[in-house]
Amino acid sequence: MIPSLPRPAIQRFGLGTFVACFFVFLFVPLLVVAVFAFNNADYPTPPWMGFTLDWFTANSDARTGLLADGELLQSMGVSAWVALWVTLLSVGVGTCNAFLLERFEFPGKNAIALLAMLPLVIPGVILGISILAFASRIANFADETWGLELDFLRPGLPLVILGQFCYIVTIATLTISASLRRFDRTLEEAAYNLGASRLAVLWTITLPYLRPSMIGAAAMAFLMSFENFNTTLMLVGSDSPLTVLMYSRMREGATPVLNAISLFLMVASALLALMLLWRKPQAQ
Amino acid sequence: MSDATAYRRWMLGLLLAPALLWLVGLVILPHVELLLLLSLQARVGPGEYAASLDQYRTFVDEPLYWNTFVRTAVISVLATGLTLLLAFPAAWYIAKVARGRLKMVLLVLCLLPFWVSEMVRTLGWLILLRETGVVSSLLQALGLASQPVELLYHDATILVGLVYASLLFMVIPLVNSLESLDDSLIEAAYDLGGSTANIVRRIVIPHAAPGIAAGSIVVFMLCLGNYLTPTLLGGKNSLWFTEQIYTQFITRFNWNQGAAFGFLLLFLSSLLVWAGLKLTGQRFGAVMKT
Amino acid sequence: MPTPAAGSPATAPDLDIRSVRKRYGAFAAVDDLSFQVRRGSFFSILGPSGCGKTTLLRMVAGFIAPDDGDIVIKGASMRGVAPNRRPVNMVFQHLALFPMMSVGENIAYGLERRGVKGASAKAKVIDMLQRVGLPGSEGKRIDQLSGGQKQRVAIARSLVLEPALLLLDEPLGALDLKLREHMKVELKQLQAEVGTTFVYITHDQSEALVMSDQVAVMNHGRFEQLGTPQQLYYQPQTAFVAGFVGNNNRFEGTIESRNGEQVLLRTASGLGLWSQRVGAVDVGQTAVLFIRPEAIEIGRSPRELPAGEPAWSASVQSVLFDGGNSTVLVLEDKSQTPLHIALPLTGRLADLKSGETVHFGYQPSQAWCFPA
Amino acid sequence: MPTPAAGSPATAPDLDIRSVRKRYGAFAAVDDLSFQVRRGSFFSILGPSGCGKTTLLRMVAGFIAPDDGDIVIKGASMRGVAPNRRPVNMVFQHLALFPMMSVGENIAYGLERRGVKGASAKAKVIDMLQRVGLPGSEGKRIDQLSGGQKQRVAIARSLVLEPALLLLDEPLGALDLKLREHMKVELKQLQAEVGTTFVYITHDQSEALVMSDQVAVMNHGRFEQLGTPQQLYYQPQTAFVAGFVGNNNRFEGTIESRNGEQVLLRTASGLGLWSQRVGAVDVGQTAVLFIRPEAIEIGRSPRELPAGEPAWSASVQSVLFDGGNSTVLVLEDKSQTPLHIALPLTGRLADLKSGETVHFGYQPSQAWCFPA
Amino acid sequence: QEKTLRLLTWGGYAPKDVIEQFTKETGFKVEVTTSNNEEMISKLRATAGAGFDLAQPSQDRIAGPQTEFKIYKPLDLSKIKADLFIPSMLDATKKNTTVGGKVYGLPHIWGTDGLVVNTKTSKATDYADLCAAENAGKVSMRLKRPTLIAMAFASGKDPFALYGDAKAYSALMDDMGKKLTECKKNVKFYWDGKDQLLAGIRSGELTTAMMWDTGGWELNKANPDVKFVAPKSGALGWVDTFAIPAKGKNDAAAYAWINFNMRPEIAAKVASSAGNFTASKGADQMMDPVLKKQFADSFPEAALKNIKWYPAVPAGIEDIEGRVLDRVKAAQ
Ligand SMILES: Nc1ncnc2c1ncn2[C@@H]1O[C@H](COP(=O)(O)OP(=O)(O)OP(=O)(O)O)[C@@H](O)[C@H]1O
Ligand SMILES: Nc1ncnc2c1ncn2[C@@H]1O[C@H](COP(=O)(O)OP(=O)(O)OP(=O)(O)O)[C@@H](O)[C@H]1O
Ligand SMILES: [Mg+2]
Ligand SMILES: [Mg+2]
Repeated sequence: MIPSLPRPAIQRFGLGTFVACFFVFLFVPLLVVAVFAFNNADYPTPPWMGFTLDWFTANSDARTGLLADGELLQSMGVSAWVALWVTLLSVGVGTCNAFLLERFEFPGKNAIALLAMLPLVIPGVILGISILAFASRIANFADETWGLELDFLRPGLPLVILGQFCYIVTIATLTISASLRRFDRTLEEAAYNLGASRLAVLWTITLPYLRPSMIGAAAMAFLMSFENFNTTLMLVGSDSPLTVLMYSRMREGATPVLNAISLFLMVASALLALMLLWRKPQAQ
Repeated sequence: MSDATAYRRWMLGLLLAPALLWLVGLVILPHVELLLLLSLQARVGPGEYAASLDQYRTFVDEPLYWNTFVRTAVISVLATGLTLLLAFPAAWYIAKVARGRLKMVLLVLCLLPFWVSEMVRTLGWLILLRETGVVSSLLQALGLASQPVELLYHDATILVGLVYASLLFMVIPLVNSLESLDDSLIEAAYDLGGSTANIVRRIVIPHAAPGIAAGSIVVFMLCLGNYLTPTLLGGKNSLWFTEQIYTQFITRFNWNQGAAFGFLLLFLSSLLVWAGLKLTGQRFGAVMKT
Repeated sequence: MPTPAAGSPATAPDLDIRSVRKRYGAFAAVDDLSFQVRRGSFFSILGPSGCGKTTLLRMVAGFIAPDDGDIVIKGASMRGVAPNRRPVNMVFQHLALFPMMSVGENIAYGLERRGVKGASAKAKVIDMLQRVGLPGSEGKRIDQLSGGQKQRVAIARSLVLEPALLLLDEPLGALDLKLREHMKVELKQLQAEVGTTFVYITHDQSEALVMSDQVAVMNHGRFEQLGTPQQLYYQPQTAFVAGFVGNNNRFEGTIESRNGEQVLLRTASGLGLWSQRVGAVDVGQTAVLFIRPEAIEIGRSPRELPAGEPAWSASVQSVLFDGGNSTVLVLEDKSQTPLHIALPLTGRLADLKSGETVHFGYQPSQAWCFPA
Repeated sequence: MPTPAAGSPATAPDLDIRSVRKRYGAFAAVDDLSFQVRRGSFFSILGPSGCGKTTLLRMVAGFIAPDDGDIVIKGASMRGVAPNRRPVNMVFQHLALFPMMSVGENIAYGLERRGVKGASAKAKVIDMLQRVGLPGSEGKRIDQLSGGQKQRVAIARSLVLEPALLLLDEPLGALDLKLREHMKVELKQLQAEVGTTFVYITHDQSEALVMSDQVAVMNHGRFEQLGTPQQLYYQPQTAFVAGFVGNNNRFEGTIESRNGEQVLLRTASGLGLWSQRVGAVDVGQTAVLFIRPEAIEIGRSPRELPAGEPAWSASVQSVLFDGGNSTVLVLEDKSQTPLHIALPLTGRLADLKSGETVHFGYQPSQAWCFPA
Repeated sequence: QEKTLRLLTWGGYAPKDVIEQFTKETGFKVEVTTSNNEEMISKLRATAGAGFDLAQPSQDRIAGPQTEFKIYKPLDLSKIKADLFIPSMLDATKKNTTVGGKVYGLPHIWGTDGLVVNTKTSKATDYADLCAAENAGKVSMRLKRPTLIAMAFASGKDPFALYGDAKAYSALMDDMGKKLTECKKNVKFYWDGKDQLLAGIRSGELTTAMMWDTGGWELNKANPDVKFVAPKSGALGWVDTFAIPAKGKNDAAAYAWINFNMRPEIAAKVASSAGNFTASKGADQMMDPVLKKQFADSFPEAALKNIKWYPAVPAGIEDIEGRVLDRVKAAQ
């Protein structure tokens, strides 16, 4: 139980052990992936053939390491680019939605609130197909009736961004709404009373208050976009994001460079998180 | 006054626009077209379709699809329960026992695995669990097994994979709802003679119920909609409903059937969630607000 | 400090409420109220929870539009004027300090909105902090302040804008007892110094009495009485005011006889009490009678009481010792009616014990009788 | 109600704290405390925030293990006894009622844990609710109760287990003023009725004085004084107690002369005041002197003061009118020292105005001087 | 004025140096989207043939989808340098991809499906051996239509001959389904991604699998014991094609790419990148000698003759197969 209650040693030890096992469970698969990034073999699986850094640095005909694998690096860039847009859109629209759902009463509000949850329960593949089919229908319609070529509605990054945005914005909405609900509205009234215009109130009081949750939602959105596969697969054009590239590589026979890039992402994100973490307590 | 009302109207319009664009343009129209219209048609000839209920009839008539759906739902429910069992103590530790920086570190640790794609995480499990894999070798080395053990391609493996992929989505809402539980409630219950088990049952679980429900819904939906984990870890007997949908859409080019399955999945899973909420006496609105 | 509105004579009221009314459905939260607040005065509105105080104050601040009537501040009607354009500022019940800003930024917030920036804003902030007794705290974060300090920052944040009116909505409600006692005195001094008109709402009679020049006692959306603290305390006009302001013994009964402006009330338990009548109370009517604990003289023997007053004997039920505020609960011997009686400040009767017999009496002119 | 522990004589204390000590790092939260609480008494621990009250109480309840010393309840040492096995129950500061259960379930919770179920548990719950004045509320939800009702449910939940000791951690802290006044009296009556030993902690001196049989004043982890409310109020033993219990005027200065047990203190501003000395105070030492506002006599002319006492003249700075608790702040004419003086209960001087000249005096036996 | 060619193709079919050379020669940039047959068709179907300028589905998967979804446009054969193709292959592909008298596909890369066998631990020579008791638990196959067809050939039937007769075909497939269901206990897993299978064979967990030739040869490089075996009842031959999507916008670039790709030296490069053979005439002289040797090992003269080329899949066939496959999967 909680630390203030005296608990038998077994219980304390038991919980500690469980939590330790929990994190082992969480990290063992990743650890294995990371270890095989250094395997001196052409495939990312056992047996262990000895240590090598080839999968990071090599640039020969036989082996292409992470640093020399232009396609891989580019796809990482594509993923980041997509994730950036999805994040911006999701947080922006999510914030609007939060205000809409928390601050306004209008007919049909409940229906909208319920509909907003829907994308969470639609399997990603279906989401991808239906958006692709719908976008194509519009694009073909525009093409046939006005001779207008709406390129962004064809398989490609804009469509990937829209598809991911479609369900990630739900999560952003939930996160930001929760924080807005806890917001003490008298702060706004106080600012208004001190002579601030409505815009100034929003800009100087409400948004700064929401900032932590918006950052949280952004991190979540970025992460979910970065790792999305199901929806993306149906919508990609020629620029493939990392997950799609990895999928096709695995289908054709993967090399440990995939492990290498996974390790790289893990380490980079861990460092980023730790940096944020260590800065925060000092700021307070 | 009328100024303020006009201003609110204007704001409402401004905020409603992106929401409606999103909901109508990306959620309602595409899915109405795909799930409803398509699923109510059947192919009558090359490129020709007519209204029909055949797709749904197929689902009812063919036990295979039924079985697949039931199996998917059962395993998803199991995975959800298992995830809850695993995540609860961990969330408890993070919310109530760990303090200060340790707490933040543990939370971040929970998040880290999700930076690598699901495929890579599954690859990790494949390396670990295959017949010639790490765990099998370890078991042999320890003398616990006399010959290689195949740990992959069982339903249990699917469960492990699903639970693994879902943990984060359970831990976060649980931590949130446990954190809001006042320690003094637990102390008071203890002071009144409550045992640990009783306090968990009477105080902690009722308090965390909305969080538990929220986490369970999300995890259940994620499991139900998962595609990679069951297909890669599941082996020859694995049947997964999303796989069926994928197959209908992609390899059979039978969009009508796929759409019907998609709609059924959506409908039946919503029904299950609704039933679950009813059974535990929760309300969807309250749950989504945690 | 207040900037006089053009054209209004110096004697004009700062705030003039004219037949203001606000309904929520059929329920009248504020019911046809009219009153004026003199320039530079400390005006309190005292009333129980839910009587409409906050609603009234928020109408003055502009957050709620009245259904009817007009609010005139410094001679200018506020109809259709947005809250951020009114020459009033408000101190909120839970202060509503901006947690994401430092103390200095909080205070400078309103100035910046007016376009006062840089050095001149800074000078004003520093000066204001000096005046509320927090020099040098402009860099502190809000959560580094104690309750009383937060209080002062909230007031400083409003005062720095030199409003015509400062509205305060139970600003001491969240503080603990000792601090509240202290802040009461401090607030009053601050108001005297800056000279700004304060409109203060509270449900704590002690706050209202100690600080105010004028107090309005509010109930069910209307004012029961408006006057100086002394008037409310010594000349309550309604039973509600008598019961709400200060401690009181309350007796119900029927008027038995009348002698000029004094009436004799007989309680159901048989106790007969003389008092001043207020309003149309007459023989045969039911009425309520109030005597303050400290208006009752008490002694161990009848001789300790002033001669010529009626006197009763009673037995001590319990002594509620609280230093200078100690009271004793007695049961009048014949009727077994319970009464609270204040013990003398000198500590003379501090050693009373349960069961002891005491004698008490009071001057009928210090008791009031109202129609029931 | 308490179930007497086997073999302990009826006169044994219910709670016996023996040299208990608790440190957090180098900081002693509770520092070598020993005291006893008599069976059936209402014992309060009064002290400022952070003095270690909660730590002490939680050691008694068993949530914190003392570093040193022993806690004996009803003759049995509590060393190594888990909180859920101790014959004590606690009422938490924020009550800690279980929001997921009804009022009845809250009260029955402890009974069920003891195996008392069904009809007999129900009967006890109904009886207990009756006793705390909430008959028929067992079906209500917690959030349907008012603050005072919650209070009573929290106490009922503990009392129904008939503990040897009931521990209360500032249970009135969260209530508003009027309700607090009311609950104070009610709690005292309840304790007298049920006869359970109460150990009550608070930082509000008025609560401690009104309710308790015995009060311990705590500071920095130690008891400054332990005694009846009257003893604390009229015979403080330390400067801290004098300043903390009741209102007081405080003066610092040097002892100029001594006459038996009385000493003359001269403040820096030049005011000379005679008082009773407490502890080792002597000529030439610096000291602090306390006089209660109500121990000072005040009048418009020197003749209104009792003869034979030293008297001073002063000008009125401000009148803090608060009905029966009104005080006046005056500046002594020669030294300009500020003093608070209570106004007579009779309302005699209620019409004092700022700037008026008044005269005051006091009996040196009612003032105390402590070493600085 | 269009400057880019949007190519929807298989992994390995458009190596970087080939694209660079093409851009240098023609000025067209190339955007590559890699995919497989099924996803290609699904995507083109969703966009009604828009979004890409050139696609490369297998020859048997053109006629059916085309009649059904109209996702390709007819080829203008006058823009093709026909003499760059192996004539027999060109003719066969043309015949297979003709719908309504118009040709929709041209051959590009071809290969076969057969058996990959670890000759140390397995003696499999035909599809039927996948279900032999001695290989129990060490066998893998795809749960896709080629497996059904292979089993049919192994049991001496010619499924392709029954393409026109839905009823008979359906009966045959039901039989094959039963066979596969019985065989299920032998199977370790039904493979889906190539990686999965390669790992299984490499680790020795699998001894025999049904797979296409490139995988076998790739494994052979690392472990000479592992060989690609053309089954006795005949390897299944597939041909990947060039087809132009119905709403392709840059036909000029598409034809340029086709003609460029069929040049022997280019075709050889692509073929070795893909690990397969090409329909370009004369390219085989320039092929990687290792691959050539492996090919010769796997395909003696008789085996080469015995390759069963997939004919165009008529609509409706896949529904029949799908139902059977579902049942196999569901069987316990
Ligand atoms: N928006 C509203 N809709 C309906 N009734 C309301 C609304 N706001 C306030 N009321 C009602 O109007 C009455 C007056 O409310 P108000 O907040 O002014 O009381 P108050 O005197 O400030 O009380 P407190 O001392 O508790 O703050 C209350 O009975 C309240 O229930
Ligand atoms: N776990 C702890 N670690 C370190 N110091 C602590 C801990 N708990 C309490 N303290 C310190 O011990 C002292 C006594 O704390 P305690 O809670 O007993 O005070 P208190 O008298 O109950 O105050 P309050 O009236 O504010 O409740 C405080 O100064 C506090 O800072
Ligand atoms: Mg209010
Ligand atoms: Mg405390």
